[in-house]
Order: sequence, then structure tokens, then C-alpha cells
Amino acid sequence: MSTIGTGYDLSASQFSPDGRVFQIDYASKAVEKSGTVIGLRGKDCVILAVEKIISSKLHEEDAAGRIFTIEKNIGMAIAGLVADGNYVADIARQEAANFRQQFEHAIPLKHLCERVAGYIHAYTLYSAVRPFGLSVIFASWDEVEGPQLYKIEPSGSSFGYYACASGKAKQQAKTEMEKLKPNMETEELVKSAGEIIYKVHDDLKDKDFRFEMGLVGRDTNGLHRINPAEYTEIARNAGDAARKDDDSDNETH
Amino acid sequence: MALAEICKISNAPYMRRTAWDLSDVEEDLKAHTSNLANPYTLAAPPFENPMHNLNLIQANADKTGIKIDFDHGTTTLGFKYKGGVILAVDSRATGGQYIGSQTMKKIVEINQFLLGTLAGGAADCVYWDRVLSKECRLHELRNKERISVAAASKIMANIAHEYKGMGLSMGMMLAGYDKRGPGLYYVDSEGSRTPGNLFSVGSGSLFAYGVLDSGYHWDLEDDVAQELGRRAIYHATFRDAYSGGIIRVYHMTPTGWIKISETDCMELHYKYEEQKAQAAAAAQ
Amino acid sequence: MFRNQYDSDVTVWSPQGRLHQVEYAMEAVKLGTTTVGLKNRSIAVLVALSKPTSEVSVSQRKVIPIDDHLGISIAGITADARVLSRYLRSECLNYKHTYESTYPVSRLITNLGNKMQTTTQRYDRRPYGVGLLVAGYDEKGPHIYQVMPSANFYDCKAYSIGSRSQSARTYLESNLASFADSSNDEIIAHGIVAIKRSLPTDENQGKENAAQYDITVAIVGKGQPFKILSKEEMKKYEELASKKILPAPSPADDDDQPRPSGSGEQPDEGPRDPQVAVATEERR
Amino acid sequence: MSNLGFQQFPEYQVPGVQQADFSPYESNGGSIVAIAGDDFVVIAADTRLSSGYNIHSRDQSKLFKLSDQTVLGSTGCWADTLSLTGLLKVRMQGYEHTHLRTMATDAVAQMLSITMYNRRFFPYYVSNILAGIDKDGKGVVYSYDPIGHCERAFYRAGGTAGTLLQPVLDNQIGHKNINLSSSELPKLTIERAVAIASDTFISAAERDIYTGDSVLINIITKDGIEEKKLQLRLD
Amino acid sequence: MLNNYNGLAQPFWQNGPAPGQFYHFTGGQQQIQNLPRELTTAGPYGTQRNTARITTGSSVLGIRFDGGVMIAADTMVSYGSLSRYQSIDRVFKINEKILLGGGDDFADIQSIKRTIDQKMIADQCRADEIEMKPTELAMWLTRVLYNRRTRMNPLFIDVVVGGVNAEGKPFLGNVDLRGRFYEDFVVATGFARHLAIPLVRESKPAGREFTAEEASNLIRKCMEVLYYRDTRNTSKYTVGVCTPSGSVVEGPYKVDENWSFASTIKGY
Amino acid sequence: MSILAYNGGCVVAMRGKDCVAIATDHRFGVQAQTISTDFKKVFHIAPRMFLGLTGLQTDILTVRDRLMFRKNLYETRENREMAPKPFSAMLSSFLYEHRFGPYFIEPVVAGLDPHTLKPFICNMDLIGCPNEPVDFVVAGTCAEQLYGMCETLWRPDLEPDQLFEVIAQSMMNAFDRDAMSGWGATVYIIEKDKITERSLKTRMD
Repeated sequence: MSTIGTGYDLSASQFSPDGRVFQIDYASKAVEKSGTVIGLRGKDCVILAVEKIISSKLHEEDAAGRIFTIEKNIGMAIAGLVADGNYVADIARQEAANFRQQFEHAIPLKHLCERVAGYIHAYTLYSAVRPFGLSVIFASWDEVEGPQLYKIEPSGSSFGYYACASGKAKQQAKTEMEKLKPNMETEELVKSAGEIIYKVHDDLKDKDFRFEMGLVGRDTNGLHRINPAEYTEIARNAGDAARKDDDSDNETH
Repeated sequence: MALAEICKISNAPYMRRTAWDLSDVEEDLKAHTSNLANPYTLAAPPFENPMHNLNLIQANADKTGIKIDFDHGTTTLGFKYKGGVILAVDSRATGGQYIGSQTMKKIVEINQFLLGTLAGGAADCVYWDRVLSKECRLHELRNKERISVAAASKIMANIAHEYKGMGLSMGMMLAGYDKRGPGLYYVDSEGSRTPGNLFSVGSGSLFAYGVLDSGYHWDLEDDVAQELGRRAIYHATFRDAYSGGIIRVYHMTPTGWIKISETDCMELHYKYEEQKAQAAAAAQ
Repeated sequence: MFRNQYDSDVTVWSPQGRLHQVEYAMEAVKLGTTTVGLKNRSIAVLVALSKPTSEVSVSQRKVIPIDDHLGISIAGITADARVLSRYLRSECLNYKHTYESTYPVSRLITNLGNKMQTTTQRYDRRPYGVGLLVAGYDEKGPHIYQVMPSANFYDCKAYSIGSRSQSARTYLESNLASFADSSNDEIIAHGIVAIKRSLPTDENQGKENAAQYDITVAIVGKGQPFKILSKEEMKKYEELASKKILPAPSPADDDDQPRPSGSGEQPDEGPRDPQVAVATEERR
Repeated sequence: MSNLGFQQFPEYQVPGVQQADFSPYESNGGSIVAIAGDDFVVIAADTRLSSGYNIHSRDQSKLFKLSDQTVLGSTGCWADTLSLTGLLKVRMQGYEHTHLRTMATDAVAQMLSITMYNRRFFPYYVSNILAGIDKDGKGVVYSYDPIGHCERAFYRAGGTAGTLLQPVLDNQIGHKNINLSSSELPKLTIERAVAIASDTFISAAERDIYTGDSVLINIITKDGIEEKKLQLRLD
Repeated sequence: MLNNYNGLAQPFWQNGPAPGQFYHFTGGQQQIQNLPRELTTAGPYGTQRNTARITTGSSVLGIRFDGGVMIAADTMVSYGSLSRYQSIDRVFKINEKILLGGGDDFADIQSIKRTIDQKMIADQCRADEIEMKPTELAMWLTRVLYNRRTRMNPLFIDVVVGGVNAEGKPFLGNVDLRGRFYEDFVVATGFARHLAIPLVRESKPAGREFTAEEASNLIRKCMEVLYYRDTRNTSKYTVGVCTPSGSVVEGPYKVDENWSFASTIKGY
Repeated sequence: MSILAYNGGCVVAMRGKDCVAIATDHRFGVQAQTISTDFKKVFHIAPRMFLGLTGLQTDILTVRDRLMFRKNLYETRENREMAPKPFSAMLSSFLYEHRFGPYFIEPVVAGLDPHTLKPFICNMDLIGCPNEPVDFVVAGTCAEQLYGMCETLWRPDLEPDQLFEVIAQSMMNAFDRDAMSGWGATVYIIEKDKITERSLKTRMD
């Protein structure tokens, strides 16, 4: 049980004496409990990968997906409350549509990120509402801007990244990412994404999980695609492999 | 924009989504069926002064082939006398010169103690009479007593006034029997409301008046009164092109209304001819 | 454990990053009688258990038709279900009116989810205390969706919610493989068997003395508009079902077990705070 | 950006362009005939959709099935017809949901009247004839004026050739101006009704350019709706 | 007591929820209840709208054949009598199932096209492989155009919608500025109404649909006739073809001009 | 309201087997108001020829008189009975003389040729464009209704009595749907040897 600013932590519109808004911290807790999600930026592509914990055999494989398409060339992945995720995805789409309506081209990820971050932030200002239990990762690619990767925290703060992660195994994933070299080709990137997700998955804590990914880049000719068969295949295999020798290492020790 | 809603600027024209999405559809559906929920709300026309502009559209009918003829034309009459109220009406509805119907019901049975006659725009009268009958029933349920003719006619007058200048065309008589005895009011689409002993409304009213005035006084016997009404309408149907069909006579008594007769005015015509002939013969 | 002060309001996160109000709302689902949804390649089936009442349309309270291609069965607060069903209906109607075609199920449910989400984030609303199983058919084939108060929704092969639904799920899981290829009759029978599993133990021992519960079955599929089966049609399937051998319900059939899917985003959630039970008591 | 209308920028007015003002209405022609018997009702409409002298479609049904017991025939401004019938369909399904049964013909008639009156100040330009079986299994016909004045009848002709056909019906169905005792009058059977309906359309096609191509005939009985089609002259 | 096309019931309290209504927390969804601009101006029939086309496209011709539809339009967009834009594509591919041919005011065509494209993107975002069908688009257009017409603020367009429906059934329809919609095996806008339709109708084989070849021949023939007879028409035209296997816009093709007969014409 | 409909009234003529029939209503009104109900719009101008005039009453009378004058002139000059054909030719040219200030009437001519005894019917618009169909001609405020009726009832080679039934039914049912005409009607059947005039009992509204 982490710090509890007892008494001062019941409303998003309330500071604690030591100057923190606990509700936001608590919201982040929800994020930390959800399956890991990562985003990697390659040379001419960006990948989003999710460790989707499967809660029941009875669900279809692609049920409750946590990766969304926002614009032709923009993908979004979330860690946290899926319900909130769906909702924010909807908002993001409206923003993208609104931009396109006015300027006749796809919204630059920077702008989209700002707008959505602003929206999420707005929900941290009022006692009438709760902050989103959500951390959002945006990925896009286009000829002009090249690969783009942004992450928004429940607080509404957002930054651009080369690689970023959220959820359970955030730290673990980060350390894995440190090892990666920049400007990878699509194939490699996909592989490493698979490896990371499979590595960081902790099958003692949770049961079964499903690797899901979103990919946008030159090779997908600028369209964001969710679980493109060929690449997903590669990633999963890579992941399984990585996992095996991972275990074997453990045995050697 | 994200905060547009909070900043309340999302209504600025350049912010409005042009896509016609489902919420707009719902709006639209509601707008076009609003009066099913609330009979008083009608769709506003997309132009000012509908009376003028609608006529404009109707005027160049023969050019455009757009013939928006509402059913019209009537002779109706009603008078109070010692035995209550007599209402007599014809049954012809004409759209332009074309006789749309010879059997239209121009006396609306609002309830057992309230009758409305309709002249002018048939749809207008029928629709608002229907609304009125609803209001009367509500009044009855709320106040545990029947609504007075005065009050009922006032409701109708208020409605008419609400839409004054929009081009409604109604000239109706409300006849009833309440604590104050027999009641007869004339209400029209200009919003005027007048109580009185004797009215005739509609294109053929002048002819009807002629007959009525010659035969009317307070102490008529029931059958005489009824015959007077019938005859008055008959003469109107004979002289007025826009009146005809079946002649209906209603009698409002202290115990509610009774339908006295429904006679085809052709029948009447030849009956009266007959009587005239006999009278002439007798004179010899 | 400290007294839980974080469960009073839906806008308050608990230090563990949980929304107790939402979780409590999930409890309401367990108070409702069981309902099962499952599908094969051509049709989707809803089976619902309801305590029979004198009311004629008892099935109406448990299974609600939305449109020709879609219907829902509910577990939880019926009143809330009504609100949701009204929303679904008007959405489907509007869609039909605009496009002259049926609303793709997945999209409808996504929108529903978003509507429900707002109630989990505002102090002046409470989450809907009802779980839905949605059976629908569109160009992508038959669908079963599970929608929870947390505004989470899952595309399912088969599912069951409501009190003692765990045992029904156990049955479904064990037969999951066979569903896709089974005939329409079989799949319906499967559904009935599954739901009988959820009956209190003493009842589903002797198969037929399940008398004190009604079973409602509704189907939708290719060329089969959503329809609730009549008593007569039911008989056939009842027999089919009773033919299927019913192994005694698994001992590990414990309803108080937290249902992973139920608690949506918190699969690793430990045993619930003791307050919960109390809180639910109060709310009922 | 509708507020940036052209008229805001007079200097951009083009001399070449004529300012034809927009008429919301258009007459798309077509005629309907409906005849009700004791336990059936026949409603027929032609299938020509035209405006002015050009024929858009020669095969456009103007009969709208609202329920197994009710059919609406609607002509006039086709756009209005489409929107009105769309509206009705929505209301019908809504009613079915809330009341768990389909709307009876009489109820439909009343609703249609009110719905049309909603547009009192900007009317639907349609000539509607509603045919159906009423509560006690009798055939009924309701006819409407553009703002929803509704009258129950036994036979009715509407649309561009309505004025031509109505007197024929008066004579053939209503036996107006025929002094024969009721025993001598021919009984109105489905066959006779259909025959008369077709005849009237044949003569309508002779004299009304907006009516032609073919006639769709719906025969409604308590067991449902039977459809017939009849070829007319194509010029 | 007129409702000004905002049929919504008044909420319980300001910005509060009407019973059974969902809404966003900022409440911005609630329409401000003012008269639509259309209802407050004067002009023809009381409205003040630009009631004229400015830059217009002329003919669009659509023909349905057994395997799909073809839609053709010349590439001219004229400004009054000035042939202003000579190579503008007026046949659009909306998605793999839908073609759209736009006649009449081109600005309005573009604006509606934008909206449609946005809807297509929305479809893609759902990532559920559900595409819009031509019937759906046609109905949607009908509602939108009628809605604008009823507000006396019409979009001056006359479009041909074609494509294949779910079961691979060809569909061809026309929607005009009043929201008049109809389906037929041949539909056209502008001059083609008078020139092309009769040609196509008379060559319609009884009891069966055209074959793709017949259709394309007819298109070629009609575009030629149109080019000769319609002053607002140019010799270049594009053709959209939509079959269950997808839709594509081809061209521009050129009418093979032959003015040799000109010399024979007397009296000019 | 069109000036042609100012006084109301209608006329119809039909061809039968060796006979023609012409019928008129009796109404003379001023717009909606019925002034008299014995104004026959059909005039017997030659032994086997009738002229029906609908439209503005004053013009009807004028035209009738002027035509009578011209006809008599013709007969005194030629000293032979005027046949329907030349008569309608004359009528046509007469009307066209007033091309730019026309008489507001729609004429109908019906008769048998004095020599060949062939049936002849003809009607014109108000500036005299003649139309000689084989079946029937109509004029007046309820022309549309009349067309509808005649189209359905008329058959070729009707015997005089059948012809009477047909024309009577057409007439009555037509003007029962028209506000501006009616109030009694008269039918003339013209055969080679006799002319029968029969007045109908009709609605008087």
C-alpha cells in the first residue's frame, strides 16, 4: 500500500499539504495494474505492442482490443481502463476528423497529442469528474514528419519518445528498450517488440495473454494496421523463441 | 477542439461538424414528429410570413403544376333558442373547384356536452378540435366537473391567437350546454371569440342568414327549429357552389347532444319542390 | 483493513487504483437471474432464466428485442436495462432511417460502451447496474457481446452472466469447441443445458422440477429476425436438452469467487474488501 | 460555412449566371386508386416517376407496406413522399417496441394525419391514400389533403389523375346517379374491384401524361397482401 | 409554440440531463435553442440563400449491367457559359463498393464529397472490415439533401450513386437537390437526361440486364452524342466501373471526333 | 380563378352509330353564387346541328348571336342548309379573328351532315383551334372529370338509347365532382329522322 495522503486524496480538485494531487497518482495505479503496452520507433515505421491479458476462454481472440486506429496513419494503444480507452479513442477520432474537415489533410501527431492531452488534463481539474485511468500511446508515420511516437499520462502530460512503455512491466520493458539500437528496419523492430512483450510477461501473476500489435510505416504504405498477419506472425515467433532461451538461462543459474 | 466544449466555442460555425450523423437524424425525426408528443409545437417553416409565402407557392400552381389545395368551403349555422342549441351543417369539401368530398363530417363531437362546427381549412379545424377535446377531458379529470362552453371556446381562441398571422383558416362555432344553460360561441383563426344567439359561418353563410333571420325567434318549437336549420342550409347548398352534400342537424339539449337528421340535400330539394307545387295548387 | 472511505463516489480512485462504485455496480449483475448467450456459425442464441410472475410478458422483462437483427438479455437492475434498451432502439431506428440498413453490431456496442463510460466518470451519475448479453447478426455473421456496468464489452464465443452463472460458464467452456459446428437445434439445446446448470443444486438434480423458473429462449441469425421462442417451440428444445446427459455440477462451483471477466480491468484483484458485501446490502 | 453565403459578396456576382430562385417543390406525377370491400381492400398505383416531360423511372412503386394490414399509396413530390414514409416506418417500429403489437390501420390513419399537420406551414406536397383492414376486419380507405385532413371512405382516387378517376369510381363503385334498387346492383367482389381499378388506370393513361407504364395492385385481406402487376401504355 | 427544428425536450434543469438521455460531462452537446439562421432571413419564399449554381458540371451517365455498374462523366466544369475547368474528374471512387458521379454545382459536390470521405475514414478507423454500401450512401444522401431542401438551403447537386451491395447485387440510383431518390438500370443528370437515357432505354434487351460490353459501348456512344449536342460538354470523359471485385475510375478517354459532316450542314 | 370558370358550366358531345348526342348543364353562376339554374349552353342552330358554348356567359350569348347572323347570311347567299363541317370552319376562323382579344368561350359543335348524315363532333379552344376526334369532345369547368368518365364509358357504335345512358352518366357524375357546374342537365340526341331532348334529374348542389 503506497503513500496515502489520508483526507486530502478524495478529489481531483484537491491538493495535499505536500502539494500533490493524489487522485492522479491513484489513477496511475490503475495503469500500472494493466497489461504492458510498448511503443517503438524505427527508421521508417512505428510499432505499438500490447500484452493483452485474457480474462476468459469464452471471449473471442480479438475481444477488448487495446489498440485503435485514429486516422489513416495514426494508431493508438492504451494501458489502463479499457472503457476509458474506447472513450478517449472516440475523442481522438473526433479531433482528427475535425482537423481534417478544416485543413483537408491528416492531423499531425503533435497536434492530435496536444488536443487529447488537453482533454485528459481537463479531467484532472474538477471534483465533478475523475481523471482517466489511462495512459495513451500514439504512433504515426508520414513522408513529411517520418515516424512519430507520443505518450500521454493520466495527468495529461505528454512527451515524444523513441520508445516508451506503460503498464505492469513498465520498468522491465524500459530496461529492455535501452538495449535496442535506433532506426531499426520494420522487421527487426517487430521482432524486438515481440521479444520484449513476451519477456516481460509474468505467467506466475497472470494466466494466458495475447500479443497484439499496431504497425504504421512506409511498408504499410502509410496506413495504420492492427495485427497485420505477416508481421504479427514474425513477432510472436520471435517472442516465443526469446522466452524459451530466457527460461533456459534461468535453468543454467 | 478538446476544450472547445468547456470554452463553449464548439458552436462556432467553423467548428460545426458538417457530417450528418445519427444525432442529427434523431433531431430531425423529433422535429418532424414533435406534435405527436406536444400537439402545440408545429414545425416552423423555413421562410418568414408563411401565410404570404405559402400563397405564393399555391398561386403559381398552374405554372409549376404544384397544386397544394387544402380542403375548404362550407356552410354551417347554429342558433340558441329555448330548447337548447341547433347546429346544422353541409358536408362538402372542395379543393379549388374540385369537390374533394361530399360526405365530410363538419360537426365534431368534442364530448357529450360540446360540439364544434368547422368552416375554412378542414385540417386546421379537425386538428385543433382534437386538441381541444383532449384539453376538455383533462379539465374534466383535473376539476371533477365538465368544462364550461366559455372556457372551452377560450382555449380554442387562445390557440388561434397563438398562430395568428401564420395563415390558419378556421371559423368555428362551439356549442354546448353547461351550468349557465345553452352556450354558443364563434371562434375564428384571427383569434376573435364572440358569444351569441345566432351564427352562420362559411361561404354559403349569407344565404343561410337570409332564411334564418326570416324564421328565427327564441320560442321556437324543437321540430320547427330543427327544420329551420335544415332549410337554411339547404338554401345555402342550392345557391352556394362550395356547399352541398348531406345536411346534418344536431340538437344540443340539457342532457347532451342528439343527432337529429342526416339528409341528402338532393332529396330535400325535390321534397321542397313538391311542397311548393302543392302550395301553388292549393292557391288556385 | 482501514475503513474503506474510497467507495462512496464513482469519481474517486482508491489508492490501489480501483473504482469501488463501479465494482459494486458489477455486484448488481450477480443479483440478477442467470442468462446465457452462445452462437454457432449461423445463429446467435440467448437463453434467460426468470422467476415466473403473473405478468403476461415475463419474457419481455428478461429478454428485450432491439431491432430485427439484434436483441439483448439482461441481468441486474431492470430499470437501468430499460434506459439502455431505449438508447439502443433509437440508435438502431435512426441508423435504419438514415441508411435503410441494419446497424453493425460491433459499432453499436462500441457506442453503447462510450455512453456507459461517461456514467463511470461523473459525480452526478452512477454506473448502470446491469449486465447485458447482446445477440446480433450482421454481414460479419452472428455475434454475442457481453456488456458490463464498467462499460467494458467483450466479443464472446459464448457467455453467461447473473447469479450462479459460474457453473453455466464452466459448462460452456467445456463444450466450447463443439459450438461453432453444431446445428441450430443443438446450439439452442446447449444453451438450455448450460442455464439449467446454474439452477440451485437441488433443482437441477431432478431435471424437470425446475418448475419454479421460466426459461426464455431468443434467437437471431441469417434470414431469422430476432425472435423470442414461444412455449410450443420451446418444448422441442427442452426435450433435446434433457436428452443431453447432465454431469453433476462441478464442486468448485462457488459464486462468491470474483469473476475475472466481471471485474474487467482488474484481473489480478485479490479478495474483495469486506465492506463491499455491506455496501451492496445497503444499496438493495 | 453557410453563413458565408454568396450574397455577402456582391462583387463576386457573375453577370452570366441567372438567379433562378429555388422551388422546394416538384411534381413527380402518379395516380392512386383504392377500393374497399367488406373484408378486403384493393389499392393500385402506377409506376411512372416523372418531372415535367422527362420520365425518371418507369418502374417505381408508389405503394408502401406499413404492416400486413395497411398499405399507403403516396404521390406528389417524391422527395416529400420518401421522407414522410421514412418517418412513418420509424414511428411504426417505435410503436411496436413500446406496445408490443403492430399499429392498427385506424391508428396509422390518425398518426399520419397528425404527422402531416406538423408541417402545416410548409406542407408535404403529397396526395396520400391509406388502405387497410380495420379492427373489425372491414376494408377501409383513408384519403388526405396536403396538410393531413383525413377522411374515411370506401373508394378514393388521388394523384395527378385523381380528378379524372374519382367520378368514375363514384359511378362504378358508389353507384351514383344510377336509380336501380340495391338488389339489382352488382356485388363488389375482389375481382370486380381489381377490374375496375385496372380499367380506370387504362383510361387515366390515355389522358394524363404523368400516369402510365404499369400499375401495381395490392389486394389486402386479413390473411395478408397479394400483389398484381398490369402493363399500361408507355408513351 | 413553433419548434424550430430542435425537437429535443427541455432538460430538467439548465444543462441537466433530459430523462433517459446520455450526454458528455461538459454538457456542450445541448444545442443552443435559437432560430436556425435559415428561418430568420428574407428572400425568395422568404429565404436569403444563393439560389444559383456558379460553377457547374453537366452530364453524368450511369448504366447498370449484369455484373456491376458504370458511371461516366465528361471532364468539363463550366462557369456560366465559360468553359472554365477543362479536365476535372467528376466520377469519384468512394470505396471498393461505391462510385459517385456528380453533376450540377461543383462546389457543393466537393463539399458533400469531403463529408463522404470523412465517413469512409471513420469506417476504416473501426478496423472491422465493414464497408459502406451504395444503397446506404444513396439513402444517406437522400436524407441530407431533403433536410437541406426543407431548410430552404439546398445543396445544388444532382448525383448518380452506383456500386454493388453486400450480396454482390449491382445498384444504380440518382439523388437530386430536393432529395428525390430513385433506382433504375440507367440514370443520368443534366443533358444526358434528354439525350442519353432514350438511347440506352431503347437498346435495353428485354428480360435481361446489359452485359459489361454492351454497357461500355453504350457509354462510348452516349458520350459522343453528348459531346456533339451539349455545349457544356467536352470531348474528354472518365468512366468509373464497379464490380464485386472492386471499383476503379478509368480515363480520361477521348471522344473520337469527326466533324466531316459539318460541311454538309446548310443554313447557318 | 380563371375567367373561363367565372360563370361555370360544361358541355359534352359524343358520337354514336349514325347519331350524335350533346349535353349541357343548367347552371349560370357568378363565381360561387348560383344565379339561375335554367341556362342551357347548347343552341339549336340548324335542323341537325347543335352548338354548345361554355365559358363567360356574356361572350356565349354574343358569339351565339354573331354566329347565327353569319350562318343565316351563308344560308341566304348559298340558299342551302349549312353543314356542321363548314360551320365549325367558320366558327374557327371567327374565333381566330379575335386572336388577341379572344372571346372567353370553349365551343362544341355536334350534328349530322345534312346530305351524308354522317355524325360530326368538334370542339375548339378559345381562339379556334379545331379538334375532330372519333369518340367525344368536352368543354367547361369539369373537363377533366368528363374526360375520365367518357374514357371509361364510351364505346364505338352506340345505339341512340345507349348513347343517351352513356352521355347522361358521364355528365352527371362529372359535374357532381365539380363545384362550378351542375344544377340540372339536358341531353339532345340527334338522329337522321328525329331529335330527342331529355332533361335529367340531378343533384341541385
